[in-house]
Amino acid sequence: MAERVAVVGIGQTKYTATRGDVSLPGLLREAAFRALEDAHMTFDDIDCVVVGKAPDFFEGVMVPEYSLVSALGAVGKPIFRVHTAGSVSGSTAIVASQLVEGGIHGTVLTIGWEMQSCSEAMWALSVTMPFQQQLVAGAGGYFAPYIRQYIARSGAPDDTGILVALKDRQNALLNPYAHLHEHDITYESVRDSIMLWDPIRYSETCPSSDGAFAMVMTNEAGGDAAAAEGRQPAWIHATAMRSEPALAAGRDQVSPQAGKDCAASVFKQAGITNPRKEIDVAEVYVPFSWYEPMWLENLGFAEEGTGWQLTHDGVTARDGDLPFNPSGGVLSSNPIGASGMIRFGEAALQVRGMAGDRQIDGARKALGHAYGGAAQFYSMWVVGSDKP
Amino acid sequence: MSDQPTGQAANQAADDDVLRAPLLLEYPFRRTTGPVIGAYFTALREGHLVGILDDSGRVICPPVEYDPQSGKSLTKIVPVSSEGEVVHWTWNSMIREGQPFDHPFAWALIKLDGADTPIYHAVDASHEQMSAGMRVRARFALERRGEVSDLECFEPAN
Amino acid sequence: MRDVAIIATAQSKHVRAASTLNEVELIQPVIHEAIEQSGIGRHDFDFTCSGSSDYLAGQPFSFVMTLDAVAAWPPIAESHVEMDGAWALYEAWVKIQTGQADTALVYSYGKSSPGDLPRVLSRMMDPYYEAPLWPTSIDFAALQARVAIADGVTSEAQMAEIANRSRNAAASNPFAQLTSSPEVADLLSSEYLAEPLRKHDCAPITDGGVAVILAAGDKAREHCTRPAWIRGIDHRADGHHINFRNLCVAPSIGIAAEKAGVGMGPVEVAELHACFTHQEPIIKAALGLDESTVVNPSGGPLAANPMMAAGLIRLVEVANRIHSGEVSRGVAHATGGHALQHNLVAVLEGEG
Amino acid sequence: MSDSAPIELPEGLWSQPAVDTSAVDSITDVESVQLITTPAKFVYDYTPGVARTRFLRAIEQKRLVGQRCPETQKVYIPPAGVSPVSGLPTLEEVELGLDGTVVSYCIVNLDFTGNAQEIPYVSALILVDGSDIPIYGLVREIAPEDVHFGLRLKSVWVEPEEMTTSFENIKWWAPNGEPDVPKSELADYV
Repeated sequence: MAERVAVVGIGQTKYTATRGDVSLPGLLREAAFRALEDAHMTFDDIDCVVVGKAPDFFEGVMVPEYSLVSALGAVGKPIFRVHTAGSVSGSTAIVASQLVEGGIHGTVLTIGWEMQSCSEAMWALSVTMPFQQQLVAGAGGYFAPYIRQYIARSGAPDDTGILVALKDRQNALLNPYAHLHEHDITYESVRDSIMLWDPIRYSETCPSSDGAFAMVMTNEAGGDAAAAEGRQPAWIHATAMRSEPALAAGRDQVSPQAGKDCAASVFKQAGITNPRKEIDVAEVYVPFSWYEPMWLENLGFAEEGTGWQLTHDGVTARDGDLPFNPSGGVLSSNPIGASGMIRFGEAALQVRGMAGDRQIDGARKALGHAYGGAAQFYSMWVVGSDKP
Repeated sequence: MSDQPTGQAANQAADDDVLRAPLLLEYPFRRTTGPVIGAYFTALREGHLVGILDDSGRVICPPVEYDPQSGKSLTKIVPVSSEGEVVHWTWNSMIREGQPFDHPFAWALIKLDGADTPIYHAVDASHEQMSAGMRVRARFALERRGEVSDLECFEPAN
Repeated sequence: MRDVAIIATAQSKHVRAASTLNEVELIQPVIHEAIEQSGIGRHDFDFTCSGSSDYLAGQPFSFVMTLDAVAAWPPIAESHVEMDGAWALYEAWVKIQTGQADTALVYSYGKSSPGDLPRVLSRMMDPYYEAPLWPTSIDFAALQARVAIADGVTSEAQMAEIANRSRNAAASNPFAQLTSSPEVADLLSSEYLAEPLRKHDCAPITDGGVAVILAAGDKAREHCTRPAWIRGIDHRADGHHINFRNLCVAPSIGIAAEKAGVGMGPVEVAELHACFTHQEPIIKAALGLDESTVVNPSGGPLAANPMMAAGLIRLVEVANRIHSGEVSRGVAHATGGHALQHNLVAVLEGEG
Repeated sequence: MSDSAPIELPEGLWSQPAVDTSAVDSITDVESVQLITTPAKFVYDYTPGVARTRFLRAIEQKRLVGQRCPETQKVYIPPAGVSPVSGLPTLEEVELGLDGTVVSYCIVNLDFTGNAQEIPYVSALILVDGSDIPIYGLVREIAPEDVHFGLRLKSVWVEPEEMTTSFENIKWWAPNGEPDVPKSELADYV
């Protein structure tokens, strides 16, 4: 029997376009120390550090964790770096959890980050390769045709994306860490924002943020000890990762098979047969508003072609029966290399009952989800207030 | 294991048949410094060098935000001299783009007076001048902007 | 811990420049050779993990493209590390320890030839104090060599002997890039590249890749007549800044060696990821090896050094010798970062 | 919303301790450096590889040549040399048509690339005749609002003397006047 794993510490930075007042090591240390203090631990209690971030070109530092070893208290310890494109820090959290689950380490610190103010995501994501035409304008230009295809297939009303953006940005107003706090956002302001990549409007697009997110994971004894002191752990019920090729003929990029398989696996492992009923809250990687209904279907929360109905019916709102992204989601904060771990960690905060004003009452089982590349890399976990 | 190398059998082609072209990756990366690294570059702009006190009372130059061994936060910026001693050095005659000079020079670990750990930097001297134990001093740029280039290099002190 | 073994391996013929191939074309035949050798169907691996670095060929999301080579359809459980493939193997080993996988495909590759590798590797240095000066990987290594010589850890003569021994040993390695060496005296009379390093002290720049199949317990025995069991594996990091470190010791290797159980038995063979001659004695000392151990019979990184693959190749070279029955117990070492900052140590054993 | 007061982070969160510069007079009363710039430039010797080179050599002759997966028989363009479904080399070349069909698209209203495209422009996923995977292409000679799924397109090429081994040989795609392809026939290509 594999070891049970508990998340006992969580720390994050305030997300912002340019943090400005900290260095790269300073940014990571802020998240790390907040997680350690939440866990009532110090670097001395940590056996291993597992880090993840998006491509090295973003910050212009190759294998940046090497110059961060001392800053992360990892001298003489293992440090491990995961990179799975946009899903990276979800995958990073999973690798960290497996080091505990496999009995290799007792307590692990994991951190995902991005300091996007070092460069511009648009530059790093759209390097002009020789012999090619520069046609696809950033991630939005890549994904917009698939969103259009989803709208056509499902017959979703045109304003579904507007509703998602409005909901997530309003949720962000309850999250002090969120990058965007648009107090005067309205349905009309989203609707009237510039159509960047029709059908994606400016206000339906994720920002570029500086930020870091850290978690402390420990074994069953450590989780029990925290619980005994009244510090509710988030118990990891299941983890899963799936990948598929970017350009496979016959691949459905609107609802990719890898996403379906990953969800099916994580729910099965967690003993969940009806995710719509059994999941209390989900933090799902929605970088463009329309991905909420798309993922609702892909994850099995809704039948194909009907995900948008849940959005319109308010099911995914804070007071709905399946709140999606009460943190404000990727649409409100997006340090790319941390965005996956933020989803995982916000899910954990919910089942720990420690999500502050964004807490969903009675959340006891939550999904964290991340995806990346050409909608081809997936990582997910289910966490709960109770031991699995 | 197989006895023979795998080779690249499937899509073999002669060198000159295959297209190639320069791929340019260029960006002026911006790095926010935080208060410690910021203090170092502020001091450089003012024509000085500074270090930071670590857990055991050593002066580390250039300063870092954390104790290199324990990772604990460091906060006390202290002055160090612009002069010091070469601890170890190597000779660089294959100059590459971005390096401090376009003529051969030394890379050295230099223990500045008042510091307990050496700084890694360039020394503009002839090969004959270089030796462990030699005295060097900082050469600052005339026009300083709070950037890496404010400290041009070190040079023989005598 | 579950028993996990390397059951199949493959490497490319390592070359200075695989100039006609993109990265997928470089690694695809290697992956498929390892898969075929294992006898496991290419869609039947429980887990896949790779190692690579975007900076080498200047190719953003390099690993996304090479995923095409592994038949990831239907979708697979897969991960990637921006580190040497030895750490990809480590992640796969962890996955098997959790019980979520019994078999794994691991691969890594490096195409360094498109760039100026020593200059590219300067981007691994501290981004505030070191990298803006653009010292190369060779400049950093030269400083470490200087300290090691000054402290009596090695000498230029011993370094030349290591270069000579390694490259001559590679004559029997069909994958090696450099397979012979001038006499030691001739090496010592050559010009410095970066004093005190001469050209022969440095690993060559190499394009190449490697693939490994892992399996647990009976699954390993089913697919391999003499599996190379991973009896211990651990990795550790030292601090980064070369001005804080004692460059002529590698404490992280010592810790990893102890955790991996290197000293629990005789070490017949050791494959060490020493990219510069002066690093071999530093690694040997940290591992506690004596003269009874044969070091780098493959020629080691001095004979072929595909970045992101050369560490995993060390495990492969030990495993191959266990598969063939040549040895029963060996140690593999992989490193990452400058001046031996991050180190992985594995103990491999055959049965019976 | 009337409540526009910034929400505060929880109290007592760790943050970097203040730095004491009092021992260094010269930096206590001056503006602190908060940002440095560290430019980096690399030029790589890029090769598209053997398979892609074949494709680009053909495109120089105004031909589109795909490669077939030996297992699934699907035709890839532009080929990378390996079928992502089977993982096997794609050695068989297939001559494709120069026309194609819109399987999806978006209308871009901002010039992200600095390539001075006329705004708005249409970036479409185009299934080239004879291939099994759509490529991105620019659609012109039609109002953006008239572009639709199933629209038949012809490739519009640069003048013969401007032809190189680059995708840029295709200036854009434009309607070819043929009837639309029914949606049902495109279902597998998104």
